[in-house]
Amino acid sequence: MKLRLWRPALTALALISLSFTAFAQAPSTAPTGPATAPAASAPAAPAMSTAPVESAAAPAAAAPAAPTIDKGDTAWMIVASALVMLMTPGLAFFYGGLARSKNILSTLMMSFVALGIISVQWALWGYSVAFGADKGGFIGDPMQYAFLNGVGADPNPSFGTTIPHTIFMMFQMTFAIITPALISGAVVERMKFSAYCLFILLWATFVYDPLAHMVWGLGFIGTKLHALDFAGGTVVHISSGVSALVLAFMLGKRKGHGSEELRPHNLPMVLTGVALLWFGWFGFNAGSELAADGVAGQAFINTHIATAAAAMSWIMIEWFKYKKPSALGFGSGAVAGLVAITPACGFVDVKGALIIGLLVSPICFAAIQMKNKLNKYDDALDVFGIHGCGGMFGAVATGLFATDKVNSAITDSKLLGAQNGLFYGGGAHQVIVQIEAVIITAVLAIVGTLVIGKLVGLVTGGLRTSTDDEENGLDVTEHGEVGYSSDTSTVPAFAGVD
Amino acid sequence: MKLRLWRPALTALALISLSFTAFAQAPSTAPTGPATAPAASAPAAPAMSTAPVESAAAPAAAAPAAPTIDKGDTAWMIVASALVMLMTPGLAFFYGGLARSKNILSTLMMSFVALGIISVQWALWGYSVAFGADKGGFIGDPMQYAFLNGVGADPNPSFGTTIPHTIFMMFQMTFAIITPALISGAVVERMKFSAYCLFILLWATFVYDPLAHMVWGLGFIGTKLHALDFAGGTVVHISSGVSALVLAFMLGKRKGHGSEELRPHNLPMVLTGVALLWFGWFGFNAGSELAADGVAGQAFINTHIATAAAAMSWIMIEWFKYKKPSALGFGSGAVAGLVAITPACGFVDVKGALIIGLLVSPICFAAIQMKNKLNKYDDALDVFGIHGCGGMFGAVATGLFATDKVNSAITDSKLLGAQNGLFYGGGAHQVIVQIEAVIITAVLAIVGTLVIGKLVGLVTGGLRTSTDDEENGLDVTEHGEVGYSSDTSTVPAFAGVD
Amino acid sequence: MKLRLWRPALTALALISLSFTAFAQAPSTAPTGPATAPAASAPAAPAMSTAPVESAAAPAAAAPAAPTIDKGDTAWMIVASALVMLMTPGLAFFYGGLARSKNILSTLMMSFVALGIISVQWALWGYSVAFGADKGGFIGDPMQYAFLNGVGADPNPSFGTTIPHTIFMMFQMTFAIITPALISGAVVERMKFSAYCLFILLWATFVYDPLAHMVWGLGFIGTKLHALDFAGGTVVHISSGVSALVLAFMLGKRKGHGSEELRPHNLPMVLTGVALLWFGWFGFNAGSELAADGVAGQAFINTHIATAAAAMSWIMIEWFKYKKPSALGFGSGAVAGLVAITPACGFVDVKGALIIGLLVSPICFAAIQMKNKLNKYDDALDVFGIHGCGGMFGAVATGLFATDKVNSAITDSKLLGAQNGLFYGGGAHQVIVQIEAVIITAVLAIVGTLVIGKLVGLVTGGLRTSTDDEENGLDVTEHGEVGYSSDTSTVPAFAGVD
Amino acid sequence: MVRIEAIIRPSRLDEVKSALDELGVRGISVIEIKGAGKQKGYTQHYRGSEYQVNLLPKVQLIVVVRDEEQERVVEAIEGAARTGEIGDGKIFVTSVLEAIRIRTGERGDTAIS
Amino acid sequence: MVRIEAIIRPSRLDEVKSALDELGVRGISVIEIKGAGKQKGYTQHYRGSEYQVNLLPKVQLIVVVRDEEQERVVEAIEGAARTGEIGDGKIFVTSVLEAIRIRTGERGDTAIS
Amino acid sequence: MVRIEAIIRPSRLDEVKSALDELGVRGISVIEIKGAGKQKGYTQHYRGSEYQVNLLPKVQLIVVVRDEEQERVVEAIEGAARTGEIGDGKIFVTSVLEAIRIRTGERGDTAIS
Ligand SMILES: Nc1ncnc2c1ncn2[C@@H]1O[C@H](COP(=O)(O)OP(=O)(O)O)[C@@H](O)[C@H]1O
Ligand SMILES: Nc1ncnc2c1ncn2[C@@H]1O[C@H](COP(=O)(O)OP(=O)(O)O)[C@@H](O)[C@H]1O
Ligand SMILES: Nc1ncnc2c1ncn2[C@@H]1O[C@H](COP(=O)(O)OP(=O)(O)O)[C@@H](O)[C@H]1O
Repeated sequence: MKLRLWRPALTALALISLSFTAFAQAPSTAPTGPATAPAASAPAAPAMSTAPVESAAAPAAAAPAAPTIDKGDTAWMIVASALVMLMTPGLAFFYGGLARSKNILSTLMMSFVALGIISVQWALWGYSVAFGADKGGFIGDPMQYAFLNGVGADPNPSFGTTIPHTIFMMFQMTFAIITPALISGAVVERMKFSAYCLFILLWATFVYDPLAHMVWGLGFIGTKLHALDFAGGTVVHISSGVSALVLAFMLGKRKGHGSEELRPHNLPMVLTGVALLWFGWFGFNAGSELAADGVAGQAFINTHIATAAAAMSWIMIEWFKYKKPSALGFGSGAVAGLVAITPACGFVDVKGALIIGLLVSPICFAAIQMKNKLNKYDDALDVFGIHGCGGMFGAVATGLFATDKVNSAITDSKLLGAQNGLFYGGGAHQVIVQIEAVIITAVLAIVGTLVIGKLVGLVTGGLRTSTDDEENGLDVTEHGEVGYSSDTSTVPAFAGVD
Repeated sequence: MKLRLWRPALTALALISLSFTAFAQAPSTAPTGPATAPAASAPAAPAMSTAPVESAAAPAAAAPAAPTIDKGDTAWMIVASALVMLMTPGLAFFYGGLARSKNILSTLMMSFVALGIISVQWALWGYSVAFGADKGGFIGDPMQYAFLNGVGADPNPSFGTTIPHTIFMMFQMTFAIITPALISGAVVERMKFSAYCLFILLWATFVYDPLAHMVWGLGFIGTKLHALDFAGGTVVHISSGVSALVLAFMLGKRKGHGSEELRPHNLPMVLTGVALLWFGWFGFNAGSELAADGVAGQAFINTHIATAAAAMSWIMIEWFKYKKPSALGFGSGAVAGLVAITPACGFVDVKGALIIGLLVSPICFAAIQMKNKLNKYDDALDVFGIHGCGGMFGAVATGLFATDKVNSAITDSKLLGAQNGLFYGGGAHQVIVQIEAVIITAVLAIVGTLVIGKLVGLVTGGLRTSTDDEENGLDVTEHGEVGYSSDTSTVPAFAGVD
Repeated sequence: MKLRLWRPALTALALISLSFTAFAQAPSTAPTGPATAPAASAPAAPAMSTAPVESAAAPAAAAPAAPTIDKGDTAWMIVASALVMLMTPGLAFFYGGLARSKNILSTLMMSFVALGIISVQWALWGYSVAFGADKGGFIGDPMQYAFLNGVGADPNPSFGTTIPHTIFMMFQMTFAIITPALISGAVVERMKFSAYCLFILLWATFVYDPLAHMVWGLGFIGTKLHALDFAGGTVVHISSGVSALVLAFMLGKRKGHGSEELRPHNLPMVLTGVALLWFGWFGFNAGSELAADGVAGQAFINTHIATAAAAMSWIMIEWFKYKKPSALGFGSGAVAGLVAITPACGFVDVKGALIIGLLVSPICFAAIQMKNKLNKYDDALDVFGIHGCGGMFGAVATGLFATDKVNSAITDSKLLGAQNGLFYGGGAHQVIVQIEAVIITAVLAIVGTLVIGKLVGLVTGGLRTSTDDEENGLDVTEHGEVGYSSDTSTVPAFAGVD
Repeated sequence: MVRIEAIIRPSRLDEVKSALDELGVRGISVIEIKGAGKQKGYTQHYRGSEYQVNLLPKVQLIVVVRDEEQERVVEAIEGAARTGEIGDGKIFVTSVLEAIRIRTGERGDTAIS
Repeated sequence: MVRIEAIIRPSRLDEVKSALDELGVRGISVIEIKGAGKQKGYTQHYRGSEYQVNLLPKVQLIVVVRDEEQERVVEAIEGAARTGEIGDGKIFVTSVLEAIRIRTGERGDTAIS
Repeated sequence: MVRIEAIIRPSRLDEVKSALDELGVRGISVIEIKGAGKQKGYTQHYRGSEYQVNLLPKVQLIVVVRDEEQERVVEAIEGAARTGEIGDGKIFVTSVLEAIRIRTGERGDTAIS
């Protein structure tokens, strides 16, 4: 084990240096085009269905791929993409209700603006960086699909080979959108909107897109390390959760943290967010199969059952600790469960899902208690506590419960080439691989966030608003609006609604 | 008719006694497995598509069923399940907006917690009790699918034979979740959360699951009585509506009922709930076809048209009576329409749907007026008035308007083996069958709720919170939170927002 | 060009006169049935898929159409219809949040009631007027599908030939519902509810239904003029936007307009609406392909990308002008983008979509600035500013960016028989055609609204409520409710929440 | 004239209003407030952080009446608002120099009749 | 010093504020309240149960000024708040023993200047 | 008895409450208000139309105490509420003719002890 631990450390360092150099070179190198990819790529394709095999069977499948489009898969994936898109507003309300009313709009905007910024970034270059032809295992060719050239009705030969390329691109876009938005929960109520916008643009480009490539886009984490991440435990939740923690440190605590009581201003809004997240997450997890098949069905029920179990286990903790099971606790547990099952949903059976759900809540609850004890940083809405810790647990748990009984692709060397989980006869191997993937992701997120955060601070003259603005609330100072207004024109509504 | 009436009465009594004994024996008896079921089962399968015929044609279809999976049906049923899941949060907001703000969270939680409790219960044993191999027509083998063993990618040979078993199980789960949540509307603002949680767990196990089995799971109501219930008029709405009434009696009225005015605190939230319910109900009703076919299309439009008609007819009543058509009236009418069309949606034509929609509102409106007149019980949010009465009307109306022109399965002896409705040349037979089904359901709900209610009361030391807690609001006393908070830390927001 | 301009003018006048006479005759003339239509109709079918060709190949496709049902398309179109249905509640919240709290319910009801009124109207005669056999190019045979007779499981031979007719009818219904609801934004806070209800009933019958027929239902705008409107730029947005402007003039300004400040009472509710609209619009635009294919995929991504670009471009304008990018600005831009891309989404490539999105916001922003400058009318929630102007821009832009590289049907004479856009080698022709379509639509909307508005005013004794009612708020005076209530029974909650 | 400021339980407002009606006192102003006193508050938890809240919802009534009416009005409020439990609230009386009815410009007692 | 408490229509607040501005009176406090009086209320219905609501939204203005300013301020408010319709509201004047500006600790008239 | 009406920053309420606690003053009433004064407001934009808002959120505290307590209470509030920035607020003191504890009917000083 000791020896083992060198590997992740080294890989991590290698990764950082390389990924940037690789990126630097990228534009200069001529795009090799996807045609060369399929065979190699198939294994890493998030689509665990038999599709990749077909495409592997016919490497030059690009052109003749069109006829292979399956309308059932297409119907499902359009809807799945729409569902994931809805998660970002869902997140906005989840976070917004937790903020104070004088910051409600700024909190909502931090999620909504990601729908604006990242959608455009993804169309211009983001998708290429993530899913363009592999460049040294770290990024995709940033030119290949620039402006979505060549992304049309014919399927991508490597991913989602039964649906139009446009839809695969869109599905992946919705992931790219919500991930930076997740970070906002740690920085609300004090970060400059301008700094935030610039930050997520750079973070998406230099952290998310490369990471998505490494894990799903035929990069080394998927194809060499053979780490398992069905729907984004590392790419989405660990990366955002860890980055959120770093950014919270860089920003410092909110004014009044400790002295004033910073309570959620609108818990029904929080539950609205939970409802939309839960609903949309079905597209996130079951959609990651990229087909309407049995694995999608398994991912679907695992997602729901783990979420339910986690919600119950969180309120049970509260019940024993305070005799008061809370609505916020239920919602927090549900989100923790959704996070934890994300990397595992298409690889584990129902028992695995139940256990993952039941265990993630105590872990996240403890992490948040720890935060309160330490009182060293102000992760305002517990992004690290829930997404970071929940995501890490989920990634590792995938190494414990994964079983090819549920998804034969896991151990198929032509496909994922991974091992069964520790509790399913695969030995410790996959657990260690998962831990390595977690470390690599964390290191990339830490370094990336530090560098980008510093940079942005220089550009925008600090990441943080003035304390005066903080006292008056960012809605009025950053956005020139108030969330809730009275009919008495000049009197914004009363506290709790303004 | 007189003679006729003996039957339902007797059946009802028989049912109660047997269902419990049957359950008692269940574990001891060896599971016969579903393989024996298909032929017999096909008729009762909620899937009216031609699928069951196939499976009947190939009784041992269990194993080779996989290849028969239809991706179009699968895509639709994943989405339909997600839509029905969303109905429970929708119900939470529908009820939450009607409560007072000091009970907003406790009201929301009564619905949300069902997502937690029932999902787990369903995975552990609920699904088996409802859809396991038939035991004497009353329950399914509780062991067969315990922990969802054997629920995988291959279709269930008897139900939804063109989609993965996992998805059929999930679709049915969402029904099992919302049904007990419906009951909460009658008991909000005064029932102990602990008592409520225990109650729905037991109620789901001993009332809902057996009932679902009897009607849809090859039990006697479907296969022997040949009652028609396309999407859950009896199983979902009558059972919950009647149980709600009983529980309201057991709990007694809210403090201040009669003296204080108990008005909805947030009608826009009520309409949010109505919107989500309406939207999700498309999955509930059209999804009950278990396939993306013509009958699903008919169920889809009938659902929408009946709902629209009912909403209009409710505000028309208000318009004539008070000169003020209200938003609450529109929402109440819409829900009443959704309830009434539920058992009929896949069996009637558009004219039938229109009439059902137009008539259900006056009936429910009258029922609520009656409640106010009698003033004997406090069905706080009119669960009995709308779901109970609307459901009964819908079930009977199905016996009036059902026609095999719309769904040939109705009169196909190998499938549903029922009759056309009274107005469609089928004579009075089906109406009487429907009435019997209603009575059986009502009796089961009454007895079940009384027994379980008493039991729970003993365990939790009474079903009801202290009057002090009631005055302070259950949010703070049961859950330790307030729904809406002011930015002035120690001052929870003002009434109307707190 | 000068000469050209006579055409639209004449056509417009012709249209008005004829459409009414045509309608007058309709009932007397014997329905010719759809069987005669296919060949001619195919071109205008909103379904740009190859479906119409098939039906053209087999003119008598009506009967044997059933077997051609595609379950993937059917699954997608059920969901798409449900998504569009959800847009109307979404619109309700978008508008409701912008209103003052004393009018929140009346504003919500103006959208919700359209779900009631138009659904019934559509079932009784609306669908026939729009999609019945063509009568002189202006309306469909109002009797053909009255009470939806003949609308069953078999596909409509001319439209959506791979899905049940019921579902095509339902999909179109959801468009017919939201269009009149859009108008309400201009008249909120002062129009009588009774007058509004009557207005939209007549407007749907005499303006929307004929227009839908002319553009999509084999009428002259689609089949003779060959104007391009993929998902409703003219039919939905221009018609409602222009009618809103006219009605705003007829009603006059709100009391306090100019003196009091009329601010949005609940911006988070506005963003809830934006989220639901954005989500539902995927069904609106991608669903207009009537199939789950490549064109649907293109429409899907164009819709999302244009919306994101428009949202960003709107807040950029605010950023430069006020240094304060606002949440309302983001939402307004998003809706403007959705509007503008609607007619173009299935015809343009991603670059076209990006440009359309980026340009529509400045145009709508300027239009609203203009309104404030002129201060001649009170288009309360900027229906004309956003839907009218955005729709016109989108319709014209379709003539600039349309390309058969994306959708071969455009230039296929057997299908749409139109030209490529100005920037895609098609010359100015299509732009002019688009302008003509815009003018025809505008003229029809203006004349129709004037006539119907006057008529309704006579029936309901004026379109407007008393100034007293206006001061007290329409919730209490028209609907007998308040939106937000305090727990202190007789004290409705404080402003901002009441 | 005197300004009678009564802080009562929200749930008693209806009774108090009707009691005043019987006295023929129509004009009142009502404000929703929060109050702390002997009545104990409650604890709230949000993700494990605990808040003690001892400010509870109360309703403040303002009634300006002629001096001679003071006693009757105070007693009416007392009677209607009392439950006997801690938290019933307080009544404070202050003297008013002048009252004006905006609509008419009337001053003094006639302004509030 | 005197404490001028004006209960006005919400819709008149803007006018009243500008009227006070012209007098050079900048410091004011505003509370949203509900009021009952001669003005008639309205009826609400929820699923058939009827509620009579006669408490209507009003705005309460508090302005503390030097004694000599009382008249001018009262008149300014009166003028700006009057519509002539029932429901315009009332102005109540009470005397203030002491005023303190928290920021500086200044007392008396200087505290409110 | 005197009625002490303090208008403070919302963010200082906690400090003020604990300061009063230390003095043994438990009974207080709190109202959320909006205030205008020297403190400058902000501008809002809605689709291009601009609104100047100079009414800012404040909290009004009402504490009725025995005359002799006035000074100590005022000082406690002053100390706890002061930030030194414009907008700290004001304290106004008026005299109370009578106080009644509704629960017991006690009058005068005992009513507020
Ligand atoms: N000295 C005071 N000044 C202002 N308000 C007070 C005072 N004492 C009590 N109150 C108000 O009266 C309410 C009830 O007082 P409390 O002491 O809790 O019960 P009781 O009046 O029955 O003794 C408090 O919540 C507070 O709003
Ligand atoms: N005696 C009173 N004490 C306190 N507030 C009063 C009194 N009389 C009236 N008000 C307030 O003044 C408002 C307007 O009074 P009302 O009698 O309706 O109209 P008007 O002042 O034009 O006669 C009431 O809503 C109430 O808030
Ligand atoms: N003359 C006054 N009458 C009533 N309230 C006042 C008066 N002057 C100030 N206030 C209140 O005190 C608050 C703070 O006053 P301001 O002048 O802004 O700062 P400061 O008190 O530090 O000079 C105001 O927002 C207002 O609520």
